[in-house]
Amino acid sequence: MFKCRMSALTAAVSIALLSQAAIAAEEQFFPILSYRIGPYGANGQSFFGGFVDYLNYVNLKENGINGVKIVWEECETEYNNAKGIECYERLKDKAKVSTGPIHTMSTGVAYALIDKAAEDKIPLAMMGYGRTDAVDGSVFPYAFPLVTTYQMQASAILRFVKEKEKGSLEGKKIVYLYHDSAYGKEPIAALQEEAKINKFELTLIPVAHPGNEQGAQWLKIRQENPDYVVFWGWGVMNQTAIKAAQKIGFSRDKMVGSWWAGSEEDTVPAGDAAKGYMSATWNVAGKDVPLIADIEKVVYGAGQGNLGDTSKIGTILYNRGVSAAVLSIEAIRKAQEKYGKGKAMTGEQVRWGMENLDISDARLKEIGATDLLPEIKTSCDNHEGSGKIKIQQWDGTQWVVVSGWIEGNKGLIHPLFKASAEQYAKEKGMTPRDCAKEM
Amino acid sequence: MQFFLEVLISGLLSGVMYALVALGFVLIYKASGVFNFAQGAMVYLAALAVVGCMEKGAPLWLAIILAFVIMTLFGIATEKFVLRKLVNQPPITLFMATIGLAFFIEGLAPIVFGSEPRALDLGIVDEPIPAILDAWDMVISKFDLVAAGIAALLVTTLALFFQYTRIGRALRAVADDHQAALSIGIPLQHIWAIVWGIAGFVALVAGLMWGARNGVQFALTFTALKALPVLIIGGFTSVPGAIAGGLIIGASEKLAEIYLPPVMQSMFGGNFGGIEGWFPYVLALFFLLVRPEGLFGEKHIDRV
Amino acid sequence: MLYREAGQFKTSYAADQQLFPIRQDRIGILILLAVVFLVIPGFASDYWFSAILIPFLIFSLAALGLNILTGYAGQLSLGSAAFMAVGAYAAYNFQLRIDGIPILVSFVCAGLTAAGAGILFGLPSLWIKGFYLAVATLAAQFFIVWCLTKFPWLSNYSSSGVISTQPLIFFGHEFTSPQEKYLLVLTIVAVMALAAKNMVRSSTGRAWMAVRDMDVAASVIGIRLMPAKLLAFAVSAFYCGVAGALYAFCYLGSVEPDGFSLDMSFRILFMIIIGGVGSILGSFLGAAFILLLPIFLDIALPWVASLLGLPFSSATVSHIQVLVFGALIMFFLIVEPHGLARLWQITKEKLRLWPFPH
Amino acid sequence: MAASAVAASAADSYLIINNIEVIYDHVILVLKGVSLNVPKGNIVALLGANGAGKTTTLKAISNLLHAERGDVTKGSVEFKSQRVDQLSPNELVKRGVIQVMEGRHCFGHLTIEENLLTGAYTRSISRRELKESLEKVYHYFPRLKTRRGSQAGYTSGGEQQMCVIGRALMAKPEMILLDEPSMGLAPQIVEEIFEIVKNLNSQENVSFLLAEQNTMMALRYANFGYILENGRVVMEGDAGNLRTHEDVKEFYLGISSSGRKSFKDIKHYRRRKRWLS
Repeated sequence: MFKCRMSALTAAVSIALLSQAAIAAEEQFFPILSYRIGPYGANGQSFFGGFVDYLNYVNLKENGINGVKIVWEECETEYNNAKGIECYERLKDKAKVSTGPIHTMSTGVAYALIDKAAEDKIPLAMMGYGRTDAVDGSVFPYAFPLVTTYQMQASAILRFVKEKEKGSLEGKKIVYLYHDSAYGKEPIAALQEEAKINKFELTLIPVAHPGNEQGAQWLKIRQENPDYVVFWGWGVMNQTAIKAAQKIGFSRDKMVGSWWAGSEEDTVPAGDAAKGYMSATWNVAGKDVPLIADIEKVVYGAGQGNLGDTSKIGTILYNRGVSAAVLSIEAIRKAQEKYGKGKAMTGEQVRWGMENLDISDARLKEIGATDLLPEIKTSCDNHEGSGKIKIQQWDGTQWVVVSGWIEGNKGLIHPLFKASAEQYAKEKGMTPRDCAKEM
Repeated sequence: MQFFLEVLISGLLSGVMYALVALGFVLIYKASGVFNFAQGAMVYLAALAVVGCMEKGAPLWLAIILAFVIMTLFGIATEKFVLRKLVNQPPITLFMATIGLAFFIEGLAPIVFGSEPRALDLGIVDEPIPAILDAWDMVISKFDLVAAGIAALLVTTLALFFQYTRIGRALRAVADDHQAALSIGIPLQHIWAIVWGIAGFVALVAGLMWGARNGVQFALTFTALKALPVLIIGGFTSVPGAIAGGLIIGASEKLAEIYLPPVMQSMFGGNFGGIEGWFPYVLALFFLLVRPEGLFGEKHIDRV
Repeated sequence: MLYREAGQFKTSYAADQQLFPIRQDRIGILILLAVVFLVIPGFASDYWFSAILIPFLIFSLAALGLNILTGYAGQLSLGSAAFMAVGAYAAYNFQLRIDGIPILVSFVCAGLTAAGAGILFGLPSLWIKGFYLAVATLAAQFFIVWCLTKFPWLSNYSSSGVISTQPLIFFGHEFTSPQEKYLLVLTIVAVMALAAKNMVRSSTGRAWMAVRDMDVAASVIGIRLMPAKLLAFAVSAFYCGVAGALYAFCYLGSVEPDGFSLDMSFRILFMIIIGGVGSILGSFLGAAFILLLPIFLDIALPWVASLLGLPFSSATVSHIQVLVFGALIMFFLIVEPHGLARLWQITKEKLRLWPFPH
Repeated sequence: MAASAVAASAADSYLIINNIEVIYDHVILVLKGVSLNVPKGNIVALLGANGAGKTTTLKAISNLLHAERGDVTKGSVEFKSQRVDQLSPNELVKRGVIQVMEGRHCFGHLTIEENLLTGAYTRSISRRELKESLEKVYHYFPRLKTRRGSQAGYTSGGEQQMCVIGRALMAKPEMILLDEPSMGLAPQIVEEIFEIVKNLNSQENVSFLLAEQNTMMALRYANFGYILENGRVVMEGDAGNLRTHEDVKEFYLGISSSGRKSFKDIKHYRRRKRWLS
């Protein structure tokens, strides 16, 4: 009976809370599955801080999207798949009325949501994480691995390294050091293909979760003595790797990390050891981006900032959060162009917007977001939209961009996605859309 | 062979780091029979307290003293508000309470000191010592040697303290039998406050070392996971055992990570790296086969 | 006087041996079953089904499994999540590789596979006990998850190691709606809970309890320790395995090995300790408490913060949640170290006397 | 004359337990008003069957009840004319009252000598004094000296019993609450232990409150005895008197002058006794 009382109590409270915040007709709702605690909490705080700040910014600056106010509700997922589902289910009912795309910043949660979200017609954005073969929109209409996937990123990193080596990787040794999980394993196939084409020697070294001890791996690297280490880490694994590289005397400017291994959260704790370390990114850091400076002025000026610690404004992950929000808002704008300006958009409509994004440099400049994102053009058979990255380097105090936009080898990578998506469709017994008929 | 030695030495040195965390477990278990799962969280709290105080402008030495005070107060508060109320409960209940305590710390510490990952600079660079590098082409880090020295000092002091002092004996007596200790006039509360204070100090040392090594952040709580197999091998109640266990785990885990995957690969195909997560536990199991109470642990005395 | 046993005489041995010997208990159970099978499906929303009720039932089942091992047989284990993982991946593979195998058969086979793993990792219990054993079961936790990551065959060579479960088809009917899934899970859990209740009062159950209370003494009175302990591990892992299969098929839909983390094992352990070690009912109460408390805090805290006008950032609110969660666990342990089930027992004692206390 | 009267009254007001009531867990009433008096330098025996409340009485005096969720709800305990019922065990030991618990609670993983040393915890004394105290204990318990280096958990029951008494001696007590020293020991060992108790009493002037089931043995060594029944004192008197008292012989010693009585009579008798008290 106690159980009943407990659940009755929770029910009463949740009903009270839910009904209290019922959404008015012309408000654009954003379900936000964020995480701010746990091992990756610091990363989540920056990212979702930026995300929410931009939504607020649009409200304050332009009074919403063409007059449609943005409202949102957050739910803490703790980077935990089961909690992510609970959060999704909790926010789902509201999201059925109108919704922005869901960003989870967690591959695990994204995976768990792919089928559900498609069923509920809620678009799922996976910017730089998640299920990469969802690039094939014919099989995954509601999932968008926007900007760049791991495979494209890995390929682009190799292209950068190749340029540095004066155009050839032949005979070089490259070690791929990765977090032994879905995240770290995804790019392996792409790397192996690249190794065949570019004739370099690839060594794979996995690191067990959480990766706070990498002595053995780095001794192995010392023994191999590679020309480069391509590095796919997350959380504490990043600092540890940088420190461990220092410990064996491996030069940090021969290390290139993925974009989840290239934020202030990764380099600052490593101290001086991080100097010279490079990583991929699709967004620049700093407040030089006009939009970021303006957000600080407008949102924090109005005392509505989401971050407790304002020093995070302008960090890589904060700016990435802003860029995720920019994409989401742009998708809604696009959708409004088709389905009616000044109206709240449903998930279905936003999905169309996301599939037909066309953000040029000119548009980015207009928003003040130059270099916050590469140009993006999505379509039914390309949910990625860009495939470009920049390389940045840590100078001891901040990230400095050291390259232009580099695109991965699309011709090599995208067929891999296609094949994988087809297999998925077969397993699930579904018929893909015909992309030729879309638009 | 030379590479083997290098791996072995590096393993032994990282084993010392595990031992530092394991030591905190041993202390509390020895004196109160509580398997304190919050030790990892305490390491996190201690390291956070240091960097938190430094951010407020305190120099390193002052920050360390302040952190020590904080840890001691925290230990006393834990005793007063939690453990005292759970006297005579079964060990599993106490264990559970310490997991609750771990959550509590993980929530509280970032609120007070901030959750940003930060660097902790103790002024010892974690770089290979050039002389050794030149002479034998081996990388041995100065930082690791310092850590080893500190650990050795700490363990010796603690072992002597437990064996030969009045308080040390009382601590062991309390661990054996709360009631009897009470009956001969040992004030449990003081004893436990002392133990938690010492455990807090050990957590502080571990927090400083680990924090300087990997940065100060939430993941410091994971250090506990590395300490558990150390405990099994060394025995839950032995201070020197913690060091011995740490060395064994550290060395064997590194050697296994280097030499085992190629063997497995030739057997099954595929890449089998990343075995560090489970290898220490399986190794610990094999040790238990031979000695069910760890290498140095006290025998469980069973009289029916 | 509502809960009065007086006047209920047992006239046959069979009557004395019933699962619920007291009439009020029987009525209570029937009402409860009626409510959960008939009333709730009519009222609950999708959110309640798929985010609360289904995970609640699944975790209750896992907690039940652990409670059999820890509460009845006295063997502490921190590997429950790993056995769930075995169940989940086994069920997936049975479905994948054996054409036309009914889903329930897959679940049973998944449970049996997990039971096998349970026996394997239960072997150390023959020579170690207490916290040593607990830490040893961590070997199961890490090793199993690692195996699932490392052998791509198990996840049908998916590049990420994540598996997506097959549709739930049973006698040609596909369970798709949360409501149907709820009823499926509920049926399985109810049957297994009754089976557990029956088992723990059988001679096996008595042997387990003897082992728990003092294994040396138990062996002296002729209980064979090895079969008793290993059986406890097997049964416990079976329950966890089925729970894992349900977790994958009826709850998440896609799982990765890392999802079955140590953290999850701890949560299951929490459930039985908060709920009541050595109590079937306690497993359910504990699961409800541990699952609902964070959700409740998640909803209530931001609300309280905004109501009081506290200037907390979202991060701080999230941290406070963890803090309160930890504090409440300690609080509950202090107030009632024997768990919620004991509270319920005390209530029953009072009801027995009510309204005339002595 | 006057001097001896003062001495007598001082002896009278040595350890006085005044009508105490003890409740466990806020529900179970275990002691229902027990009053005792231990004069200085005496051995007083507390007798009674299992569950009569002997141990609870001792724990109520030594304040070890709290750890078992028990509470003294009524009455007072005075030692040397001062209330001691609210003191912590630590304070009480410092004042000279120490309990030796039933069931030989040795610190199993400590050596015999370490066990003894912990006994001196409450006394801040020099190494030399500690050594002297140790020698004194070894003087009374020569067996302990031969086993000084062994882990207490592996010594025999008798040695463990000696160890805990010796450990209590290390605190330099004036008053020892000795709970069931004969439990589970061979008669010969019991005899040996009681002899030592007697010696301690006469040579070290330590008073004893002795809870025992072994009535015969206890009464042989004690000066005075109380008999507890169901949380109440049902009989008291000189050890010699009690030993020869018909009822005691009947019910506690199993010796009867008029043949074996039926169980029904005993029940009746006990009920009457309880009612009367």
